[in-house]
Amino acid sequence: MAGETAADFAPILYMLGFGLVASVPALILSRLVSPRRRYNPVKFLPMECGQMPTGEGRSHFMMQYYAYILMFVVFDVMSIFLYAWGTALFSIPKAATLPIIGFLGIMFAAMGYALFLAGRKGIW
Amino acid sequence: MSSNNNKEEPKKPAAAPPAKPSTTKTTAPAKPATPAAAKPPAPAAPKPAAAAPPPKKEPEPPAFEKGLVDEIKKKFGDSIKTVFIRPLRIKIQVEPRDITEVATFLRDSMGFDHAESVTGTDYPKDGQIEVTYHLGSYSRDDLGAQVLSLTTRTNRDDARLPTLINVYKSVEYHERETFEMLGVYFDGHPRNERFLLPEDWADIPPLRKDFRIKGR
Amino acid sequence: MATYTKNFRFGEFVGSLIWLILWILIIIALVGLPLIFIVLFYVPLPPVNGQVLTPYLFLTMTVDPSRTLPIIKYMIHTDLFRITTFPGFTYAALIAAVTIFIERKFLAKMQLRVGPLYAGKIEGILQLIADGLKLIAKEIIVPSGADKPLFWAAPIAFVAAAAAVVALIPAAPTWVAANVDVGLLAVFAILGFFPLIALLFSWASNSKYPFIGGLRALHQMIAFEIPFILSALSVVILSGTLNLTGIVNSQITSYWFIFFAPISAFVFYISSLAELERIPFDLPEAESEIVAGWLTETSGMIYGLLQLGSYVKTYALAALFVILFLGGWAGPAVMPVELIPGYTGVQIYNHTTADAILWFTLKVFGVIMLMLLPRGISPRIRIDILLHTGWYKLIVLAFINIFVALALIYGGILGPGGLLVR
Amino acid sequence: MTGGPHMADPIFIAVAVLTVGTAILALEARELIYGAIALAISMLGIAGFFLLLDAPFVAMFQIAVYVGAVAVLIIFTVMLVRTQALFTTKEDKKRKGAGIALMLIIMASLGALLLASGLNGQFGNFDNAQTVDFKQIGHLMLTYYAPALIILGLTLAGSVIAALALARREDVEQQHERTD
Amino acid sequence: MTSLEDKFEESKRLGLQIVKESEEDRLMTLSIGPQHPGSGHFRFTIKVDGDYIVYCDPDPGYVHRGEEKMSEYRNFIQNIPHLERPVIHDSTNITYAYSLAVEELVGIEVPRRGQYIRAIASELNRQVYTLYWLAIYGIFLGHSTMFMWPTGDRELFIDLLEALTGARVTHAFNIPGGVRNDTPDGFKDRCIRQVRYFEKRLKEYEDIFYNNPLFRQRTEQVGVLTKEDAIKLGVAGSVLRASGIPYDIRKAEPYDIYNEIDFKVQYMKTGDSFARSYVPFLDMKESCHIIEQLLDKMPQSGEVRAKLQPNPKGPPGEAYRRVESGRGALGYHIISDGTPKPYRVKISVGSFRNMLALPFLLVGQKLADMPSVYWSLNYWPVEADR
Amino acid sequence: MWSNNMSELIDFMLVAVALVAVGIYGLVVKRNAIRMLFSIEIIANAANLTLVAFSRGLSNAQGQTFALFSIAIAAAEVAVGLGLIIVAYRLYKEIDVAEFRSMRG
Amino acid sequence: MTSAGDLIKAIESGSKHLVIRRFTFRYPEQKLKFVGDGYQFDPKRGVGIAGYRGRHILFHDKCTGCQLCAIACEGIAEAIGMVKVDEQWKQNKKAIMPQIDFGKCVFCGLCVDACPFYALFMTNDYELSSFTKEHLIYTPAQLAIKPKYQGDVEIVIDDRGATHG
Repeated sequence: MAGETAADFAPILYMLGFGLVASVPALILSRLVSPRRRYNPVKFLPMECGQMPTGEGRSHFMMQYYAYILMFVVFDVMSIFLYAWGTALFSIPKAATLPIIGFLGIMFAAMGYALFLAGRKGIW
Repeated sequence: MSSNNNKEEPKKPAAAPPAKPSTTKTTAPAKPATPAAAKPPAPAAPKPAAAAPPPKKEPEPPAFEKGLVDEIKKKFGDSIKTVFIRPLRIKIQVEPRDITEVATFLRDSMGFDHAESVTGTDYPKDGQIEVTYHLGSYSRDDLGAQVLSLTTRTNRDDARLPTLINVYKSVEYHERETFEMLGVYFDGHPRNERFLLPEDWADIPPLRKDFRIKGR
Repeated sequence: MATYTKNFRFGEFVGSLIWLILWILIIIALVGLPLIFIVLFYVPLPPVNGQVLTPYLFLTMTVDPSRTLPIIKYMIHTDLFRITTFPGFTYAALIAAVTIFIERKFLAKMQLRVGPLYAGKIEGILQLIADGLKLIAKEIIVPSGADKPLFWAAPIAFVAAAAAVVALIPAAPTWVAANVDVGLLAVFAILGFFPLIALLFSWASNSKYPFIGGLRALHQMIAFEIPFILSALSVVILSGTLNLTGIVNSQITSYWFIFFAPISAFVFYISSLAELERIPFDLPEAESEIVAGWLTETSGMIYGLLQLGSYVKTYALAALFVILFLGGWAGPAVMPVELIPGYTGVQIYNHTTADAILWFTLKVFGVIMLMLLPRGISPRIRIDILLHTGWYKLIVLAFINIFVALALIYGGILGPGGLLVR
Repeated sequence: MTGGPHMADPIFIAVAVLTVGTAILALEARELIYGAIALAISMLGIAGFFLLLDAPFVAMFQIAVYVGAVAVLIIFTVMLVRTQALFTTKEDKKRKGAGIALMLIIMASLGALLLASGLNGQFGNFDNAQTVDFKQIGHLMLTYYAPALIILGLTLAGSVIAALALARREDVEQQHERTD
Repeated sequence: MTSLEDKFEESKRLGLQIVKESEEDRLMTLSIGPQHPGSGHFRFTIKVDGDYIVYCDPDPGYVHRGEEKMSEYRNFIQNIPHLERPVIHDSTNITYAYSLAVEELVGIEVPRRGQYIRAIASELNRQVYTLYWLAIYGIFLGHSTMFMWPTGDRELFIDLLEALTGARVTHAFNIPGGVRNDTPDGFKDRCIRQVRYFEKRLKEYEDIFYNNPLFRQRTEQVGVLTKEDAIKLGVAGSVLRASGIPYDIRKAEPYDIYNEIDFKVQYMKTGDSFARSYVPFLDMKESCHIIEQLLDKMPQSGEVRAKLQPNPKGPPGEAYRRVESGRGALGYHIISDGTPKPYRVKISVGSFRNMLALPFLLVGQKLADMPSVYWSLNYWPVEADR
Repeated sequence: MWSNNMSELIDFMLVAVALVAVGIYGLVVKRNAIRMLFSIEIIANAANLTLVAFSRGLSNAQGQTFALFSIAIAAAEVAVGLGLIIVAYRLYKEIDVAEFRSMRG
Repeated sequence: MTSAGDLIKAIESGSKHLVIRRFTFRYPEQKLKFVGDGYQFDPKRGVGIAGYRGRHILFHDKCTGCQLCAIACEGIAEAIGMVKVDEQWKQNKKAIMPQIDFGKCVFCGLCVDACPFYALFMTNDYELSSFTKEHLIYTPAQLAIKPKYQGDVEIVIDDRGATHG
């Protein structure tokens, strides 16, 4: 029977929907109740500490820590892979721990080198 | 480019008439604050008659300060005018063209290593602006209490002085302030710009005497 | 409002009230009643106690007390109740509200202040309602040049995602909205939305300070997500399941996992602080550097929703801590067996569930207090120190405890047939 | 519980429309950032398919990795690239038409191929197939596919180092580095 | 050599990579202030390259009110209430130097008891100022408890000053010739009791704030101002003493009765943000000792104020007197032309001098270090603008 | 097409085919490097969908295991791909692949 | 591991304060106790008498209308103006008395210092807020009223910390 698991997950979707149901009326109500004074265009300028905004608000190169985001993609995958191992731990033979040790070893080496690279200042 | 010309000009009036208010300062300190040179307060004998050599008017200049002035005088001779020598306070006046040299000497040989403040005073009667650098010392312990006022005068209408920013890094903002408050242009200062006043300030420099506060 | 008082006339006021009531009645008659009838005709109603629940029966049941209990009992066991009320949204929002109040008073006490005092007469207990009303009544300012769809959608998505995490939290045996086999993984999957929402919202604001704040939020959540996942891994190893109810049950048959995985608990605690952007990890909202971080351009109810979402998230993570490390609802029985002594009719009161709810709530509040504590005693830390902590220290600590857990399993102390399993 | 056999069909259609629609939107959205969001939603749709296929572990993995990590990385990179670079649409109409034609041809031919194949008969109907416990994944991964796991580890390690090596700034590498 | 180039060179000395190419891509201009929770009435523009500040330009003047010009229109006594406005949290000290200078010009001697009361008020006010400064430093670093505690304990000293002077912040207490009034009854006991209690509280500050490892991580080795640079920039007060120069006007040029008081000049050698934030704390500790000594040594009775006519004037002349305020040396340069109104008043304040260190220290730091460096400079924007 | 009320393997396959076609369309038409990356991701996801669908049909976990591997590798590929795009953007200030080609010389 | 110890110390210091009495002073219910009745000045000795500098009090039987207070205030706040009063006092032939605009007053008390006749003192009253600026201008008649200020809260210091009553 397909879709049994999906039915288990349905309450999450409902809850998400209920989150919408709880929050959207709050916004609508606020929109109805609150005053709307739009005659002062300065009010709608982006925050720039009382100055006229200069430059773009959006383009910014926070390059110094970009390495960590790159690393995250890979090591997130690694850590969730470990869950597959963790849940199956009771059902696999003890010798099967060796591959995961090998996997972890490789990942540790990669992580160590990557962290070394990411920690070096001035190249990011 | 024309800074050379402009520098030459103000020195003449600065040299010619000794300014009245500054040379007549003969008030002895009523209450000496120094622990070391605790002098009995001499009765104040203000003599407003302008005279050329002011040091003589001082009751008796304290020895240490006198020594400092002598050291400067030995190097620069008569281009230095001593305005007064008091306990812990010395005021000397130099020509604008000499000021960089004197300041460099004061910094390198005397140990006055920073400027506490730069201030200017407008003397419309003399047509001059007096700019004073209060120099102090952190590195010499015996100079810790001393404040040497290095003074120079410039023409009021075309106020230009050489900057001391290359000698004293600490005068950067003070000179900027003096520029906008008194209109003294410091040749060689990187930013003779608005500093404290509003961005749309379009009046004469406010600390000049002909600037009046509204309603007063 | 001052202008109203000048020419205020009582007759006009009453008249306007009557007009208002009239309009409401007209709207109900024209829209509400047909809607209700359509629902009643087309939606099949379930049988309760052998009878099909018709609207008529529903009305009689509300009048007859002996018929009230079955219908309440039926309503309690629907999905709708779970989602809206008990382990779901209302419970979480209630705990969030109490958390806000406790936070204010607790912090005030620590700082020798009194905290909210006047709203609600008793120690400012209605301050939150006052704040909520104020936020609703405030104008929402959308900065010019903002990306309007994203700007409006992000707070809603924030609340919805926080609520979706709550759906996975079991608050008592069988009391969970979504009993999923991969519950823990689902929690992490949903938590992964938050950095994205923060980033998109900050981008949508079209302002510099929010953008820096959003980038910081992203970096911070990302740096702590891996320790977060890894610290829960040792619990998974110890219990052998990803189902949150199963994790609690395996702690009931054994001991609380905080005794076996204290380092993991510590890492989890620190990481959840970082995920929640609470002090000392509130860099995305560091007000002395970047005004208010990614919340700079928020105003009115948008800010209110983001706060609601973050406090619901606080509840969710505290509950997760309780479930993973503190044995969930496990605790000695303290509630009376019967609510009304001698009553033997249809009971909606179940004392084991009541016990579970009590202990769970108490533990959650304990953990929440622990999460509030650093706000009083520590300054904000810097982003490079934060990244360094997350990547270089906590990951190592989490791995240490994974190996400890592994040793416990392979040493035969825990796991199926282990020494410490009752 | 809701769900169950009656629900599967409309839900399937909904998820299919969502997935394919957002996939198209991801490519056609005017702003790249909306494209990235659409891609993330498309990935969520795929995760929904996984749930419909009774693979919750893979579904959650998909959400955690694609939405939690890949979408974040993509959106972050999109934000790094300056706005004017994003608005260059240099595709000509002819090329686009050809692309759409190619898409339709592939769709039609492969679809026909699929329909003509005997997939329906053999195990097309999921009724008689057992659902798989996700714990078997870990079991398989560590026993039979252990070499693959190791190779995967090597791939991941290589990719992270390659990505870091690519993304760093070469222009300042020659100069001295900060040491602190 | 322009100022910007100069800063770039300095930043190179600090070891920062200044982007040469594709600058417009990487740099973002942020304006800190005037409506910024982390600036005060002050604005500085910074440019950040990612997380690093590569350029900083202070732009003060938002609270400039021309105190120096205003002083030329009022007589020596009338100047007192408005001259304390630039820094009302330290209003005794800022009028102290003014009073000293006017006394020198007019030629009056302050009675001994008056000198002691002046010094007591000045030390109490220093505590008030430093506690306020510390509170803001706490909230700048996100430590809300450290905001609440000092603001609460500041109340101890405000109450004392209120009993002594009659106003809670704007005391207008020092006056040329002494102080306005004598101490009230029981002031000494109350003062000693509250100062003793405060000394106990200082230990709590150390526990929760100064010894907190998170605080240390944020401030140690951040914004290091070496001894040479400190001298070169001519900074004052706690910033100077944190860089290893034990220079305190109270010791270097003792005014009034400070040469009779036994105290040490507190200084540290590291010159980082931590030292700059710790030196005022040490000063507070030392100040407690000074207050106790002053109360002990104070003459039991006597005049507190020299008689002088309502419009005091002296002979033409000039005076430059300094005191050690909460922010360092505070000097008044007054030129008198013989009339009851000063011809020219120049206020040389520590904040204005310390502002020069701001771009010097900020360039090369991380954005998150901005508040910790900025506020550790003991900068009070209103005072710098005057 | 659907004989009963259930979705079948073939339906999932059809969706996968549609996704692959969309991906190929993107690869052919789009010149923006990031959009091409999107296309690759869409195709990879179609492959994953097929794997899991067959796994469901055959009642074994191998398909799911491979889907996991595939997702992991796709993530790694995205990391490398975006690294490449960043490099290219830095060099050429452009993320249009045609521009890369023309500026190679 | 000194840093861990320091952190624990910080936590302990913070949580210790959960049982310490709170310091906050609840203003409308509690009011501070001030020294004396207000700032006064003794022109014979030329020195003030310590007290709180709140709203002024004017003794009509002593005021001579000499305007010294107004002159003193001229350069400071310009808050004092002399107005005609209806009353007849023999020491005040011109029948003018000060009127104080508390919207401008800075409460420096130099007008009290200037008064040579013990006519103008200050009181403990500081609750002067009003809805309009006009209400802040106190006529001589209003200034003559002695305020009823009752403050009784002082800082109490004991083993459990300091508190405002």
